Amino acid sequence: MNTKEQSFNPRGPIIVFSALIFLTIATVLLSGLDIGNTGALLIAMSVAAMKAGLVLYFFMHLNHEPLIFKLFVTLAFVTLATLFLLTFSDYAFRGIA
Amino acid sequence: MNVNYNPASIFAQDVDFAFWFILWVSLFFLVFITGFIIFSIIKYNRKNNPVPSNLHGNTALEIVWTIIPTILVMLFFYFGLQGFLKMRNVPKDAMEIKVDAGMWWWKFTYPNGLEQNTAQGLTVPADTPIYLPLHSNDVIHSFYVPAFRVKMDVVPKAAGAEDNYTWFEASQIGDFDLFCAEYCGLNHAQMITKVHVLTKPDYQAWLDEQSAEHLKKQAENPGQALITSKGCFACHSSDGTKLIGPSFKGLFGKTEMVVTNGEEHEITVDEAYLKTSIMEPGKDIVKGYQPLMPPLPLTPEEVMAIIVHIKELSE
Amino acid sequence: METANSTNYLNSHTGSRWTSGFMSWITSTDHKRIGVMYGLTMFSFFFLAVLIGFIIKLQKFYPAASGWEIIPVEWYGSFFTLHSVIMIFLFIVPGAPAVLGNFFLPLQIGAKDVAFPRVNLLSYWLYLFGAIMAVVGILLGGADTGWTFTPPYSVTTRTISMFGTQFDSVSWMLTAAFILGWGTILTGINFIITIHRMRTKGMGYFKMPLFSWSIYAASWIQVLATPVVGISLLMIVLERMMPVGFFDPNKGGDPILFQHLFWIYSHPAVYVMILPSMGLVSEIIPTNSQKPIFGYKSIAIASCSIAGVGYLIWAHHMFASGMSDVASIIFSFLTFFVAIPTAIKVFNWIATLYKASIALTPPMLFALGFVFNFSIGGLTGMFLGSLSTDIHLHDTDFIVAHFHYTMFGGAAFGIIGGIFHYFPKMFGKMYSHKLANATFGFMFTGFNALFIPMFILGFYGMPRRYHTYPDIPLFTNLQQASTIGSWILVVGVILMFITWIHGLLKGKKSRQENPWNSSTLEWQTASPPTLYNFEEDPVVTRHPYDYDAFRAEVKAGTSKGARDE
Amino acid sequence: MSEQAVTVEAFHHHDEDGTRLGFWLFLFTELLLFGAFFIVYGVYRSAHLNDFKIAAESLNTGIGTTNTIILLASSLTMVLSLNAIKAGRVKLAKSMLLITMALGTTFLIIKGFEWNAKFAHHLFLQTSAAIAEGKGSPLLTPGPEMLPDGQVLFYGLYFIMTGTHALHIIIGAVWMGIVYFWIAKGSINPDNAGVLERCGLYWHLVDVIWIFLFPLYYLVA
Ligand code: HEA
Ligand code: HEA
Ligand code: HEC
Ligand code: CUA
Ligand SMILES: [Cu+2]
Repeated sequence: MNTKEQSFNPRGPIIVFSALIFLTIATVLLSGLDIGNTGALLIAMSVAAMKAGLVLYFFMHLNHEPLIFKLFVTLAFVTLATLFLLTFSDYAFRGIA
Repeated sequence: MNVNYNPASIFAQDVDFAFWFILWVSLFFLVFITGFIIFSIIKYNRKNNPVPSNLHGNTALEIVWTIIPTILVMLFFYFGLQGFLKMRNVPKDAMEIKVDAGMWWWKFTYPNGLEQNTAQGLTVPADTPIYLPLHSNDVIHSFYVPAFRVKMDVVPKAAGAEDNYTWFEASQIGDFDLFCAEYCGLNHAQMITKVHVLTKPDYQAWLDEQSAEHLKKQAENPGQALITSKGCFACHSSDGTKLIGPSFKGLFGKTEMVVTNGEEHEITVDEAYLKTSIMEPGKDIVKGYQPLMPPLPLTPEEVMAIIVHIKELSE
Repeated sequence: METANSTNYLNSHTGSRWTSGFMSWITSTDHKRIGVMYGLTMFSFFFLAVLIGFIIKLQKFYPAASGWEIIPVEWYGSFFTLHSVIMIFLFIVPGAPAVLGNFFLPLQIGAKDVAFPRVNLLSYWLYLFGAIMAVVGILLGGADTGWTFTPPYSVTTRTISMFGTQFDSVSWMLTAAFILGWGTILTGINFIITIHRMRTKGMGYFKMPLFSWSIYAASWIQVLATPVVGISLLMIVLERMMPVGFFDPNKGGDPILFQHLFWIYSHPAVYVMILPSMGLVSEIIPTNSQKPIFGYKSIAIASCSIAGVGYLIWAHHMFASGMSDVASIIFSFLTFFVAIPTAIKVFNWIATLYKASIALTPPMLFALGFVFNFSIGGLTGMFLGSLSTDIHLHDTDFIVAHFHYTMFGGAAFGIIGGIFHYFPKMFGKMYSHKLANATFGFMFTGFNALFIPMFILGFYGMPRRYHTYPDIPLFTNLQQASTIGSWILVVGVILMFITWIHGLLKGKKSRQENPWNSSTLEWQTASPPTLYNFEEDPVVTRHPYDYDAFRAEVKAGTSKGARDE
Repeated sequence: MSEQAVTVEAFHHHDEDGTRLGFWLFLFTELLLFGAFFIVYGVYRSAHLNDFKIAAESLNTGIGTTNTIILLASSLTMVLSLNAIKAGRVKLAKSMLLITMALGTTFLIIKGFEWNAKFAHHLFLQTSAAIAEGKGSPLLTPGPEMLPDGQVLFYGLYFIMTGTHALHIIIGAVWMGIVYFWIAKGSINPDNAGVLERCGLYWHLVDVIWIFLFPLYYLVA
């Protein structure tokens, strides 16, 4: 933890923040479009994923962390995605309502 | 005697084939493993073999015992799949018998409207595919006939959702146990009945007779018919015996202690009370009993018919 | 050795305010003390659960038609719930990691403690609190959902108490399980970080002993799967207290969804139970063979692949639940892939025996018993993974026998073997080998006599969770055979406790560091180990199971081997 | 006995990177905990697509967007607070932390108003006991006025998921208060900012979860 050399520079975080705000407004505007369910969901979720990526990578400093942190984070998200996928191997083929 | 468990449906062959195949492979490995352990214990005992080798592994061997199990388990999968596909594909010409389950009764409804309950069992013709939509009125039950190798959970479904289903084609005449295989509370182990498999002509005769009798009963005493068909007898008797719930005999006009919202008070059984007892079973709990009675789907007319019959039992 | 003796973990304090007595134990952050505390606590609960298992078996000695009733019908549900909740959540899931993992993981990798000692203590408290809450909850209110908590039954059941109290025991028990879950999660995090950050010099990943590897794999499952079940259990509590409709068909919910969420955790959890025991067996077998374990690397990798594949196969518990046929087929297919790494392990263990120099010590007996029992348990898993056979066998006694073979004959035999293996290290005393061998004899015979008949019963269609059974001679005969087996087993259990207590009180004092002449690092400290484990940080240079090198070191005096006393 | 004193001294192990890695593992458990909720949401949304859309109409996109921006801004100030302390500017770090807390509280207040509006429309959850006494929401409990299944599920999930999220915001804000106190006391300082960093990680994760909640509830209509 060498702190003395770092100086306070808000530029980076503010750029990231602006990108996040931009994406937020974009996703709100895009949700107004009439492009069918799957399309809308897909867009909303990919924008959300981008935003989450920005927060994780910059705000949560994954960019400065050793490889092992990135591997762990990937593992966690891959696990979650797998759970979704396999659960839907049931629901996609079964009418529940 | 044990006709109960002898394979008695057209699925049995597939299931049993997969079962025995896996069993023989498993036994082979088990015997091999155990044999090798015993052999080593004797041969490489510290007395016999004080100086061990320093063997770390053998790649070729490791590959072999990765590949062989892989092939075998794929066979297990394949044989299991064969039987399963058969179980899930109902022939088009199958005869439909609706199955209803509740705590703790079964009801079988035939295409002509005839209803059979837990005490009577499920009667079917041999060599005929029977399609069974499975409907639950409360919690999950499971429809299980070991001799047919058939099992499917009976799951309460949301309005509009499809009910579970299963089907079978009995290949032997006889009586076979039908179990509830999913834990559903107190009387789970009593949720048992029989499947009676008859020859086709016998079945037709049985059906005609039952239907006629059913109609007659319904006309003569609709209340009794309802009590039978709705499964009330699982918990109530009409001869004074105390089962899970109080007996219907001598019930009308009786004074008894009931607990409402945690408070005890004395009531006299009249029509209004019976109505609430049946429609809102959780409201007044008779002292000495548990609040176990499920709400049952009955129309007001049906409730009236039942009350009339309960009155008769008290005369 | 005198200094080591006076500062061993049993008689010196570890940073807490209390220096001796009860308080110095339950406020200690020393991983060894925590391990021992877990052990003692677990056994108290475990004893209760064993007793209940025994009574359940008695209940099935005669069919109800004969008028036989040991457990009243209203209690039966609470009995098997109490039995399984204790066995699973209080004993076999946290068991091996919390007791032996805590004690020996840091020792095996040459660390002074786990990464977060205070968090470790917190885990123990969570465990203690949750455990008491669960047991008291079930006893007071008689929750009768089984350990699977399947809605809608678990939402609607208004349980009948054993003592006549009105009490929402199901919610209570579920909350307890949630708390217990956090205990396990924290332990898992602790172990992962310990392994990543605290290995001593020279201890590369592929120089770690296999028990550490198995704990590592199991810890990942605990971290990534437990939260899912935790929150699902709370959803049931919510349904009971504040109906939202998560699983309520009257509001459009789907009860089967809960089964998905439950098994997403509970299937991987079975590997949390078995992996550490597999790790223990991988320690015991080479030690008592005095020879390297066969295929070290593939066992280590197999541990991780079992954990990984274990995530993909949860719905094999649901083939008869009415989920989509596509899902059934996918999950059945994937299920078989877990058999392959497991098969690799089994073959590696027995190959280790080849050209070995085998000593049939008590731990070795349990390890070999494990291989036999677990093979039966695992191979019967093949019948269940296969679709058409599972439809027939699901929810019958066949399943009950399968999981007792894996959890009891497998996981528990492994733990017991592990305790016999590590007992002299933990307490600096040796138990009576005669008693220990007798324990194994009774347990092994009793166990097999108890559960083999249940496979047959299951095949003939005897459903599980039945208070009684139809009066059929075939059923009665098999049930009685099985019940008699349980009597033999109980003798074994009692002998086991006697052996341990006798060993603790009257056991021969042995300050030998390495009584079994084992090549791994944990045997190089004093017995019992000193406060911070090693006098100075050890440096690792060789493969953990390289017995030739180990014997050379012993000769040269750089490592400690077994000594004659 | 001097032997022992030595070993105790020797074990002053503090591994900042290890602690942070452990904290990340803890964050994964939070992620998977919400993951289970997301699975439930996903399943019921696919089953009751139209009802979900109709119910989502009743949520105010404007409020949702405002809250999203507030949370994102609080994430920014959190980062700045950490950067500031690492650069030795303790005062700036403290004020940034205060702003973060304030933004978090604003989020909660807005959420409170939103919930209140729902209550006013007879949309609320009630205990089983109260429902049995007839005090349940007529729209969300079985009865003649009950909304279609899908909408009932939507509102139930809405309350529970945003409620759980709000609980996390509260925990985060309280934690920040403690951290603030420690900075003031000096036990968190430029050379020892680990706790602030972990608090920040937690706060960002809560933000990440909201990033997914937001479109699922406010934009799907
Ligand atoms: C420690 C616990 C443990 C372990 C390790 C396992 C291991 C396995 N289990 Fe088991 N299982 C349970 C505990 C466990 N199980 C429990 C508790 C339940 C019931 C829960 C309940 O409903 O209450 C259950 C239920 C259960 C079911 C659901 C049954 C049903 O309800 O319908 C299934 C279905 O597929 C299954 C499969 C398997 C498989 C494929 C393995 C595999 O991992 C096994 C792999 C092992 C081997 C294959 C043997 C070793 C290998 C050889 C000897 C080499 C030769 C092998 C071949 C050629 C194949 N198990
Ligand atoms: C680890 C898990 C475990 C263990 C050890 C046991 C042990 C026993 N079980 Fe249990 N059982 C379960 C887990 C376990 N059970 C579960 C999950 C269920 C399902 C319930 C449900 O349906 O929800 C079940 C259900 C179950 C049933 C079926 C009930 C029914 O469906 O109606 C029966 C019936 O015979 C039974 C019997 C027994 C008996 C006789 C014993 C014992 O008497 C055997 C004697 C025990 C020993 C000899 C102990 C060995 C010693 C150790 C393990 C020490 C380990 C050391 C340390 C902690 C350090 N059990
Ligand atoms: C699951 C078991 C069960 C079933 C099925 C069941 N009941 Fe009951 N019933 C009970 C129990 C237990 C009680 C006593 C507790 C109470 O009052 O709720 C009871 C009470 C009653 C009472 C009040 C008796 C008294 O002494 O005051 C009536 C009337 C009644 N049931 C009618 C019916 C009818 C009609 C049916 C079928 C349509 C039925 N029950 C089905 C369990 C059952
Ligand atoms: Cu119905 Cu069990
Ligand atoms: Cu499983």
